[in-house]
Amino acid sequence: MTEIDLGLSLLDHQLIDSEDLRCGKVDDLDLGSLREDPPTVQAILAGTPAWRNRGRIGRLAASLGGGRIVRIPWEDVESVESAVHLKKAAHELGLARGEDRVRRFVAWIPGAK
Amino acid sequence: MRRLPGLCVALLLVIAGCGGSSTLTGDALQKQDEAVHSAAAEGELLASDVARDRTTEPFARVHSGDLADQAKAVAKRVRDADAAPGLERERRQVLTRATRVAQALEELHAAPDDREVAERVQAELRRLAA
Amino acid sequence: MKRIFDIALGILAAIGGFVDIGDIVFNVAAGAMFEYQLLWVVVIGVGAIITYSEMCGRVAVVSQHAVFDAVRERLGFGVGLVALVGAQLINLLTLAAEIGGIAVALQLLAGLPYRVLLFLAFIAVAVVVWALPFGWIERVFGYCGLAMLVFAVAAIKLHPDWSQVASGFIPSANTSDPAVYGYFVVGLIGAATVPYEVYFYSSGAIEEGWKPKDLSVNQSNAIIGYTLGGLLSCSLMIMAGALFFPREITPETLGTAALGAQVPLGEIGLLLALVGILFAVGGAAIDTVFSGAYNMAQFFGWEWGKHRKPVEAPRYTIAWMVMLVLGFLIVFTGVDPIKVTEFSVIFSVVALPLTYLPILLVANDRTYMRRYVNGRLANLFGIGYLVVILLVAVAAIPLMFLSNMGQG
Amino acid sequence: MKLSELIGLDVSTESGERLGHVHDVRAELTSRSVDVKGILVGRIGLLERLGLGAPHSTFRRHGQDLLPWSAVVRADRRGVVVRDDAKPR
Repeated sequence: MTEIDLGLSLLDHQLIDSEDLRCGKVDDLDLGSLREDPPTVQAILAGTPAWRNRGRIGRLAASLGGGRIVRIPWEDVESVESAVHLKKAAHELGLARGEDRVRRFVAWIPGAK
Repeated sequence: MRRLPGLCVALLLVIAGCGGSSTLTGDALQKQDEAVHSAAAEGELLASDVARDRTTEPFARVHSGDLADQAKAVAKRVRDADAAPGLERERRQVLTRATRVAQALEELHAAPDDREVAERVQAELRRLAA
Repeated sequence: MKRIFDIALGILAAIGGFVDIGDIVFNVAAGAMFEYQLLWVVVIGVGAIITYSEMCGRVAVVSQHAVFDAVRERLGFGVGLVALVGAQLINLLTLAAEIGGIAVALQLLAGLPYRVLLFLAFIAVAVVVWALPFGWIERVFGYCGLAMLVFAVAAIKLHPDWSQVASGFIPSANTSDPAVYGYFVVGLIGAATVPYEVYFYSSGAIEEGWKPKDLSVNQSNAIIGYTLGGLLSCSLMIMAGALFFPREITPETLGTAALGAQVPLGEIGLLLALVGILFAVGGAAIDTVFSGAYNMAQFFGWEWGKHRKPVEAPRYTIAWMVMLVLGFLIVFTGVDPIKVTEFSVIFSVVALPLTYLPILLVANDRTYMRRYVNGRLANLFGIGYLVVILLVAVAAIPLMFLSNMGQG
Repeated sequence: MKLSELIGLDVSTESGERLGHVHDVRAELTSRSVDVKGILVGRIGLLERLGLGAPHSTFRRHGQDLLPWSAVVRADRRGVVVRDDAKPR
C-alpha cells in the first residue's frame, strides 16, 4: 500500500506486457464517476486519440495521428513500478497493432528475424 | 522609446551585412583579403609537403582543389561587387591576388605528385601570402 | 587482471568515441582564430558532459528511465513533444554533418568523387547498424578513432609555447571582437555536450544491461575516457593555435585539420589523422542514428533496442532507417557539411536544457533512485551546469547573428 | 472523468473563493485498486508539473496543498468545489 500522485507516477509511464515487451505509454487514466466515494482508477487509456486532452499540442498531435484508444481495465495491471507491468500479452490487450502494422515491412529484410 | 529608430537601423545593418550586399566596404574588403591570404598560406604549407614528398597524391589533389575553390569564391565575390567610393584600387588588388592564388593552387591540383611544380607553387604562394 | 584489462578497453573506447565532427570543426577553428585563449571552455564543456552522462547513466540503470522516458514523464506530453521534435531535428542535422564528414575523410584518403563516397558512407552506416552487435560497434569505432591521438603528438611536435597554453586554461577575453569570441565559447561548449551523446549513453546503459553494482566501473570508465577525450579536443586546439594562428589561416574544411597532422609528422601523420577522423565521425554517425530511434521509441512507448531482433522492435527499426535516409538526403543536396555542423552544434545548445532538466529531476526523486539519488556533489554540478547551459542557450542565437557565424 | 480532464481544473470553495488549480491527484495504490485520496491544489503550475513537489523529491517544496477527497462537494468539467472548512491553513 503506497501513496502515489497519479499525474506524476502513472501518467506518461511505460507499459510493459506479460512477455516483458514495451507496448505503449499511459496516455491517460479513466477515473470513472467522480461521485463514487472514493473514485478509483478504472482503466488505463493508451493510443493516439487519448492525447486529445493533453493540452493544445496533444490535441494537435491527436488530430494528426489515427488509431484508436485502447482501454486496459485496472484488473489487468500486474504491478506499478517505474513502468506499469500488465498481466496479459500486448496482442491480447489490443496494444500490438502499431508494431504489427510495421512488422511486415521489416520482416522481409534479410536478417530481421 | 527614443532608442527604437536606432535599433531599427542597427537591425537593418545586421540584415544587410548577412544578405551580402553588393557594395564592398573597407571592412568587407579586408575580410575577403584575409580569406585569400588564408588560402595562400595554407596552400604554401601543402605545396611544401608535396615538394618534400611528405603527403599522399589523393590528399594533395583534393585539398589543393578545395583551397583553389576558396580563392575562386573570393574572386567571384569581389568581381561581382562594387567597391565603396575610393576603394576601387583596393578591390582590384584583392581580385588580382585571389585570381593568382586560385591559379597557383589549380596548378598544384593538376599535378599533385610533381615535386618541381610543387616547389614553384610554394614559392608563388609564399609571395602571394606575404 | 582481466578486470583491469576490461576497464582499460572501456576507457580507450570512450576516448575514441568522444570526439566528433563538431569537436573537430570548433576546436580547430578556435585555435586558428584565438590561439590557446579558449582552452578553458573545453574544460567547462567536458565537465558538463561528464556530469550529465554520469547522472543519465545512473538514472537509466537504477530507475530504468532512459532520457526520453524522463522527458515525457516530467515535462508532460506537450512540452515533451516539443523537446522531442527539437532533439530529432538536431539529431538529423548532426547525422547529416557526420555522414558528410565520413565522405570527406574518405575523399581525402582515396580521392574518389564526393557524392559517390556519400552514398558509400550511407550504405556503410546502414550495414554496420543493421549487422554488427551493439558492443562491437562501440569498440571497433572507439579503438579506430584512437588514431586521432596523432593530433596530440602533432601538437607536441609543433612546439607550442607551453606557458601560453597553460594561461589558456584561465578564462580571459583579450579580443577586439567579443561577438566572435562569444560565438566560439557557445560552439565549444555545444560541441562537447552534443545531446546525442547523452541519449546514447543512457539508452546504451540499458541495452548493455548494466546493474547498479556495475555502475561505478562503467561510470569511471566514462569519466576517465571523457577527460582524456577532452584532452584530445585540447590538442586539436593547441595544434591549430601553434600552426594556423601565426600564419593567419582560417580553416574551412576537414582537410585543414588533417594538414595539421601532416605538417609536423608527414605522410604517416596524415594517414593516421584521416583514419582517426573517419572512425570518430563514423562512430558518431552511428550513435546519432541510434539516438534518434531511441528518442522516438521512448517517447511513444515502443519496444526498442539493438539487443532485440528487428522484427521484435519494428517501429524502432523503421525509425532509425528513416533517420538515416533523411540525414543522407540532407547532405546529398550538396550543403557544406561544415556549415551543417555549425548549425547543429549551435542549435543543440538551445535545446539542451530540455534534456538536462528532466534528468536532474528524476535523479533527485527518491521513489525511483532510492539510495542512488543525487548527492550534494552531483546536484552542485548538475544545477550549476544547468544554469551555465541556460545562459549559453539564451546567448547562442543572438551571437550566431552578431558574429555572422564566427566570420566576424 | 479522465485524469487529464481533472488536472488543471479550477478549485474553489463553496463560498466562491478561488484556491488554484488541480495539480495532481493523490491516490492510494493497493494490490487490487487505486483509490483517490485527495487533490493537490496550488498556484505554481509549471514547477509542480515538473515534479518538484513529488513526495520523495530532494527539491520538495510546499507550494501546494493536499485537500482530502472527502472535502470535495462537486467535481465536474466546470471545476472542483470544496467545503469552506477544507480551506488550507
